[in-house]
Amino acid sequence: MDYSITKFLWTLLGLFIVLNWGMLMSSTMRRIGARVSGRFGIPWYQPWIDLTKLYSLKSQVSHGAMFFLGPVFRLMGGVGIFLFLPIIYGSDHWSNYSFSGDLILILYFQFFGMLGMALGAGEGGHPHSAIGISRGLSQFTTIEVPMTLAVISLAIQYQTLSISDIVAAQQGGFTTWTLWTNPLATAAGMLSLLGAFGHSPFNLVKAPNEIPIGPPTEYHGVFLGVLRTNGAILHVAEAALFMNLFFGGATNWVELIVKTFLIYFWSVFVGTVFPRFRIEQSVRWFLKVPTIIGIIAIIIFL
Amino acid sequence: MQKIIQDIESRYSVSEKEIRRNNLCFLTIPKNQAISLVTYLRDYQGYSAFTLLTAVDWIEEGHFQLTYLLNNPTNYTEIGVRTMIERDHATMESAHHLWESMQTYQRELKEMFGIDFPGSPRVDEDFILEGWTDIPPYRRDFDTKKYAEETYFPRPGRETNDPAEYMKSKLFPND
Amino acid sequence: MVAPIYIIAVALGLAFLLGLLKSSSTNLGSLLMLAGLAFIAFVSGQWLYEFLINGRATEMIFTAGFKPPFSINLRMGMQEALLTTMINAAGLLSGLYLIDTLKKTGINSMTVLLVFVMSLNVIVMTRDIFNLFVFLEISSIATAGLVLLSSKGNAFQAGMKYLIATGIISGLFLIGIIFSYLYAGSLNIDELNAAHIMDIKGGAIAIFIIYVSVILELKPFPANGWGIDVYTAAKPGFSALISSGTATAGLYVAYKLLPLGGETWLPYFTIIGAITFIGSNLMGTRQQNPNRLLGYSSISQVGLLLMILGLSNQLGDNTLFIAFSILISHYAAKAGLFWLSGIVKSQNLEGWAVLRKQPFMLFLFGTFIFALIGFPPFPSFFGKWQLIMELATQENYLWMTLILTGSFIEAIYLFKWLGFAIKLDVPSNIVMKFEWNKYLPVYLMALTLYVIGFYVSPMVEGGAFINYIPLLFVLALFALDFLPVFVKNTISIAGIIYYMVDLFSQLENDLMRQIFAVIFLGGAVLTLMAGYNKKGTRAGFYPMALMMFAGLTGIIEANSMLEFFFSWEIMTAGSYFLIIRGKRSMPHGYSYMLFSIGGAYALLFGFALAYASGLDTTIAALGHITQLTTLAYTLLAVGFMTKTASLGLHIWLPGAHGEAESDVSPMVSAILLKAGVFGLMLLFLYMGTGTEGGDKLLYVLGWVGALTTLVGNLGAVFQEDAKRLLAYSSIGQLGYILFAVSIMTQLGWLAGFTYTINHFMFKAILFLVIGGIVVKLGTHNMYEMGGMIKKMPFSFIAVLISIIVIGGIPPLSGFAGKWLFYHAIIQKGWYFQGAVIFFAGIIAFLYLFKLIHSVFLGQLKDNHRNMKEISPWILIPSYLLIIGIMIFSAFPQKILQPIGEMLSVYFPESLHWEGTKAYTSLGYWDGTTIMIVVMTAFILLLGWLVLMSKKIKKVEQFNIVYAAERPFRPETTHVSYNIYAGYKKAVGFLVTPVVEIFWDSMSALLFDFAGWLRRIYSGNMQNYALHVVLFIVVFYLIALGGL
Amino acid sequence: MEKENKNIPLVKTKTFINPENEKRSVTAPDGSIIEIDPIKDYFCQDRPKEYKVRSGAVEKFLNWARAESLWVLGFGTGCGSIEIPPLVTPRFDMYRYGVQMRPTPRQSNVFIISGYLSVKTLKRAIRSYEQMPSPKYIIALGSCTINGGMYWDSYNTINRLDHYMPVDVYIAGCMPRPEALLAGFAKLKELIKAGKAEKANEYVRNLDWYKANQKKIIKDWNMPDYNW
Repeated sequence: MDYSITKFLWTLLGLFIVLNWGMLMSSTMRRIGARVSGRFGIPWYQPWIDLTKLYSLKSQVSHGAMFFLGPVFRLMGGVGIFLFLPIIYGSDHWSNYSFSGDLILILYFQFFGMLGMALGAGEGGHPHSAIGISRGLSQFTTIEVPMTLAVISLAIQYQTLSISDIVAAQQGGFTTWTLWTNPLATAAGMLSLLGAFGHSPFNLVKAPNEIPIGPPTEYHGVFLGVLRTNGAILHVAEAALFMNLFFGGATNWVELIVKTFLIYFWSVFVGTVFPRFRIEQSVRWFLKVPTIIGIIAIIIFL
Repeated sequence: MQKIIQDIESRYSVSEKEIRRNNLCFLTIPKNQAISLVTYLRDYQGYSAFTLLTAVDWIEEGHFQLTYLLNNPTNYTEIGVRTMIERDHATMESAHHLWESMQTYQRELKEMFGIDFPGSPRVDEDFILEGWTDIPPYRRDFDTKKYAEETYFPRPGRETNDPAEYMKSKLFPND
Repeated sequence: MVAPIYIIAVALGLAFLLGLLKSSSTNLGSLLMLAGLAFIAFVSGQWLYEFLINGRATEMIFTAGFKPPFSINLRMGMQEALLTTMINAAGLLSGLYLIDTLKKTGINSMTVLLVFVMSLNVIVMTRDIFNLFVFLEISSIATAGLVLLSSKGNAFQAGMKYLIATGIISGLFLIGIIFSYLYAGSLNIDELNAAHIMDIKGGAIAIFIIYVSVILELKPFPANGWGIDVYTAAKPGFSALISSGTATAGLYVAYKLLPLGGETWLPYFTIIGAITFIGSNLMGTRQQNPNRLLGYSSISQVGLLLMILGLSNQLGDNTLFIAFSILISHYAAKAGLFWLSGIVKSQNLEGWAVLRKQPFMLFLFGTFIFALIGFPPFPSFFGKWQLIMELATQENYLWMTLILTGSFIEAIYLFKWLGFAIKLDVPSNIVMKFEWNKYLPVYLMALTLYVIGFYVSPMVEGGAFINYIPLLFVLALFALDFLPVFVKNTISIAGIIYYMVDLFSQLENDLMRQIFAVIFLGGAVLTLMAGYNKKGTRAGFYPMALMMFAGLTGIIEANSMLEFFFSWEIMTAGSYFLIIRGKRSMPHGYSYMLFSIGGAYALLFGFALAYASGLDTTIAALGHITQLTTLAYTLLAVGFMTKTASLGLHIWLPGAHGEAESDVSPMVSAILLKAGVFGLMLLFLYMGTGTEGGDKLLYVLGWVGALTTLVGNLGAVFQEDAKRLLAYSSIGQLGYILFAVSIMTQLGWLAGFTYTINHFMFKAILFLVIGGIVVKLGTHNMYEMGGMIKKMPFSFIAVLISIIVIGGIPPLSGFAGKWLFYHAIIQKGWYFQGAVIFFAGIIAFLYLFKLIHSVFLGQLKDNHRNMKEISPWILIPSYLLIIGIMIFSAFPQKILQPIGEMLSVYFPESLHWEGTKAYTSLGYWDGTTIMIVVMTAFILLLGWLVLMSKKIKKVEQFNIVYAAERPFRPETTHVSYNIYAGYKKAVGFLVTPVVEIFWDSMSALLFDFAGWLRRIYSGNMQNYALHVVLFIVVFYLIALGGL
Repeated sequence: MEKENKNIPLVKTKTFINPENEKRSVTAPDGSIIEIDPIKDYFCQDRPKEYKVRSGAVEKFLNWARAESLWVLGFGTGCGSIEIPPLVTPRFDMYRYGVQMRPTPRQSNVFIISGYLSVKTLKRAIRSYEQMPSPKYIIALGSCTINGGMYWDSYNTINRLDHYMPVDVYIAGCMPRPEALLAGFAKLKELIKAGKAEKANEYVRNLDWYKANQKKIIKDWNMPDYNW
């Protein structure tokens, strides 16, 4: 079979695995959260049911073309990050389309989905959407500051921006991981991850009991289904990105599952402990501690 | 308290006074003096907190009784200023210039009793009832049961008992 | 040949004859006077012609047949012929101009005028110092007489003051003459000059007295109150003559007497000239009365000329050229302005808005102002250029600085005035009526400026190569200004396309210039296309737009620094007029002009240093600056950065771009700013890396670029005005470019080029589309817009694509810039600047979302419900540019690879291509593959959603969940105003307008200082006399006390 | 009692249209006048259509999914709304049953009318109900929704909810405890799985009757007939 077609099919399979793992991971995390507050929580298969239900609703309203396209952009954002990420190190099948760009491509592809979501929700015309997006964007600008610093620090450390090369440099056990060799960059990156995953204390944007419920106020049914699909993929893809950058990558699916789970768990763990920040608080917070850590992470290489 | 009441009596024609406790009393004065008294109490006697304004429909006597309840936050006393107004074309001087919250009470009275307060801001707007077309519902000549039966599709077969009798028969069936 | 003596004879004869006439026969008298003035003008003109064409030798004329020292002798040489021609021409035109006034005031005044002109002639021609004295006396008495003719209330006073002051000065002069006669035994100037009086004991006193009186005649600052009063009080017609004639003659007197004291006295002329130049200009900033303002300006110009005379030993052979070119500009412009002032008849500057009723007169007004400041193509431009170049070769940096500072201060008030005339409401109480005898002189003076400018230019080194063809095209468009927009637009576009084709054949091997040629001229064509949707004639737009584009083309074509600077100034002038066309643009056009002039002077200084380093006039001279290298590069960079609006110099931009017309904004933003980029690139290429000062400068500029980006982008976030938002965004984007080129590696420059190309495309689209929408919706405020996606889908798509490019989101070309940036920064090691840059880059999303949301999404407003798509003439160029973006995005290597190869000549190669894939030492990127992957995936996902979707009910804008309520009004439902309140709370302190506060306080300081200085002019004669005495004493103490 | 005093001025004599709903004319930027009828121009005027009720294995599976994923609109109407919050506590933990709260009608399927409905609230309840995507269900909580309960003779609360909105499950009691609510959810699940919970269609079918009832008591009807 033609290489491009086999590649496509492998990628599709990878996407399928990632989607399901993402949903399982999210239900598990919600169960963990429920246990913390003394409940049973949702059944582990609840995300699949919810998704099925959302895709099977029988009426649907639309506010216009961009409202319709918004979820597609959003899903493309998540899928795109997956596509450009070498998800399993050393595997040709699971390196996806990472040959078309390096780390910078992934960092900037995050915006693709955000922009689409912002525009789609904006066309919904609901004031809460616009407020939610403005908060989300405000927060995101500062989330990216420690991330950028961490990436620069990594680039100095490894003299490369290719994710595969960064992972390759970390092969050989725990002591070669970035976590060990460059703990400050890891710290900055992991703090930035808290914001990127949008759990408490940085979930002002989408928390149901803030302006309900932020950007996706008007989204329902199939649209919401697409957004949830994206959420599952995006969480795994982002966790995999952090795994590749800081935790030695994964050479097989089991390793990927364990590592992404732990990375995701980190944000849930913080989220169950800390209360929510207001937007200016989170903006200030990201510009303080994580940024300073990031700066030091660069200074030590100077 | 006594001193204040005496002082008021010397200045206004108090037709009736009712001292409930040593820190609460009600004075009834003519309609044209009521706002003046309220202002006096606010500005000279320290009754700076406005608690409420309410009305009672004395349908038999043909008038509404308005009560302005004022509180003195320094010596914790309260004075209710009562005044009787005509039930037909009931109007009363507005006191929204004394306390802003007065507007809301006056709006409510307008809606529920039909007492007009000319000049009070937004007094004609809907307050609680949206789109009420009948006579004001707190007037005692408004038959709420009849209205409800006409309007709200009562479910047939509903039994109604006098609560006291019913409780008695349930709890002490042998008596 | 008519002998010059006839000038005196005829004038005196006629003056007597006029005296004999009856006082009622004013018609005959005026005819006679004009005939006399025409005759003497003819005589001097004839001599000038002889000298110029036939190269005739200088002629000495001896009266009464004796040789000096026994007789008065006159000299008629090239200089005298020229000056007398100028004086007589001004006299004739003034006579013509004043003919009605003179008829009213009677025969006597005609006599006085004749005598006045004649006396100035003699002052120029005479070689006898006593004779000079006599005619100085005559001229000042005549001046007083002329002033007294004015019916203004303060004229009498002013005339008397003038008479008394000049009387004192003449007395002094006489004493000086007596002294010098004592020492030299001759009254002949040539013999005096040869007598070396300085060497004789006490001779210094004689020279001092003569010089002080000559200088006082020229009204030095601050001892010049009487002169100012005369300018204010006299009829504008006389003021013109006084300003152009007396000053010319007086300066020539100083020039004649220069050898008397020798070189030791020159510095005093320079110092006094400099003080006068700067002081008077400072005073000018506070003037409200046009005549008084012109008076200060005249005096300051005389000060400048005095400086030039004082510097004559350093300027060498060029002195006369420099002095003449500045003098003639001053002469023509000042005469023209005074005459205009007589036509406008307004006692305050604001009244000059009446000129807009007669656009041609406004054009002439602009001509005079630009000539005074020294813009090309006027002679003063070349004079100033030569002056600065010569001073730089002599390492006379102090005088250079002072001259440029003074010129800048002059620009402050002159451009304020011009702005008033262009933008203020036309006053209804002022009427301008056409009188040919008043208008003709003005026309002639303006014509003089252009003609002399053209003829003067080849005299400057490198000036002969200046390409006047684009300017002729501009002139042709001026002539065709009455045509409708459609025709003019077509002509302009055709002209530009023709020129572009022509230009490309010249630029075959120069990719950098080719790219900028495409941006400048291709951009010109695209933005001009948007002009097709305008109606009417759009008076004045096309010449100015074309002038700007001519300047831009000139910059690309320029081989020498002079050509470059010439084009740079032409571009500035054109863009100034474009910018000031906007409705509320007056203050913004003004600040744009001031920053531009400041920047231009910085450039001039830098060029001068480059020239002085190797006496090389080509641009390549920038490559080997040896004099004050760091300063030179800094100044040049600052000069270019005023155009790129970098931090500190950016405050003009938001207003200027935000308030400009809808198709002017893209011209000045997408295209004009690139001129600064081109300049910077040129500079850095010649500068190269490795020089110590240069590297420091680059480092600083890197930080400036990074901070500019941050401030620009943050500023944009908090804007409510759509066009200002875009303007701030431009500041930010130009910051990126500055940063990128400061990196000075191949990657950095590639990023710079990518940003330049991208910014050109997306900012042109955004300004075109948003400008069109702003016009259509009748508001700049974004919160008054909303929901336009339903009404203007094509605009939305255009803006959306631009936004994706600005944000640097893959797969569009903006990402190429980001990718190159990251790699360049990490390779260079500028990590923290890089972090700032990327932080700023993400902030861009805030304003981009605000822009697109507030305008296109959200709630459609009541009054926009019937809105239609914007004009196709705006959309067509936008979509052409979108095609460009798409091609650049899909095939980046097609463009970036050649640029990289071009840059590899200058920098070590750090990027290589394998097919469509780019590699650096750090990573890789394949734009084409990304495009394919993203497009495929997007289409598949869209298919997935369509597949899963049920029948969709399309709903209206208020069908939203609203906490069980319903929205009441679109205005209250549309979230846009202060949308980033939380962000402002957290980081808003970063956008405190520090820079604005700095410049505001600077200008306040300047104005306060000028206001304080103004108090010395009390109008009181005693004070003025005291000034004179003090001036003499101080001068004495400095000149002789220290001897 | 008769209305004795006919000359008492009624408080409301105007028609009940808020200023925002009145027709207005605005000037467009090009100077033309635009007439705006807010209700017509800003709201979708179309009537809803019935969706097709399918049958078969796939639909059975989907019905099961719908039943196991009940998203409840967070809208408390009366005193019964206090019974809902305990459901998320460890004691009752409704998440176990696939029941979750959603903050917006667009994302909800289940509307709990938790107690008495005043006329004013009814209006909002109707709006929210109509904005929910189909299939959608109503649980009526407490006797107030059944026959008016203790407010049966009030001048301002409705007696029978089913005259205004289609009810799937009634939960009797004053007030029913959270356990009763859970039982109600279980009943609703049964109905959905059996394919009997298509009351949304019923509402559409009898829209005119429902609207007539609603409009009878909501006198200031300041919204379109159907809120999309």
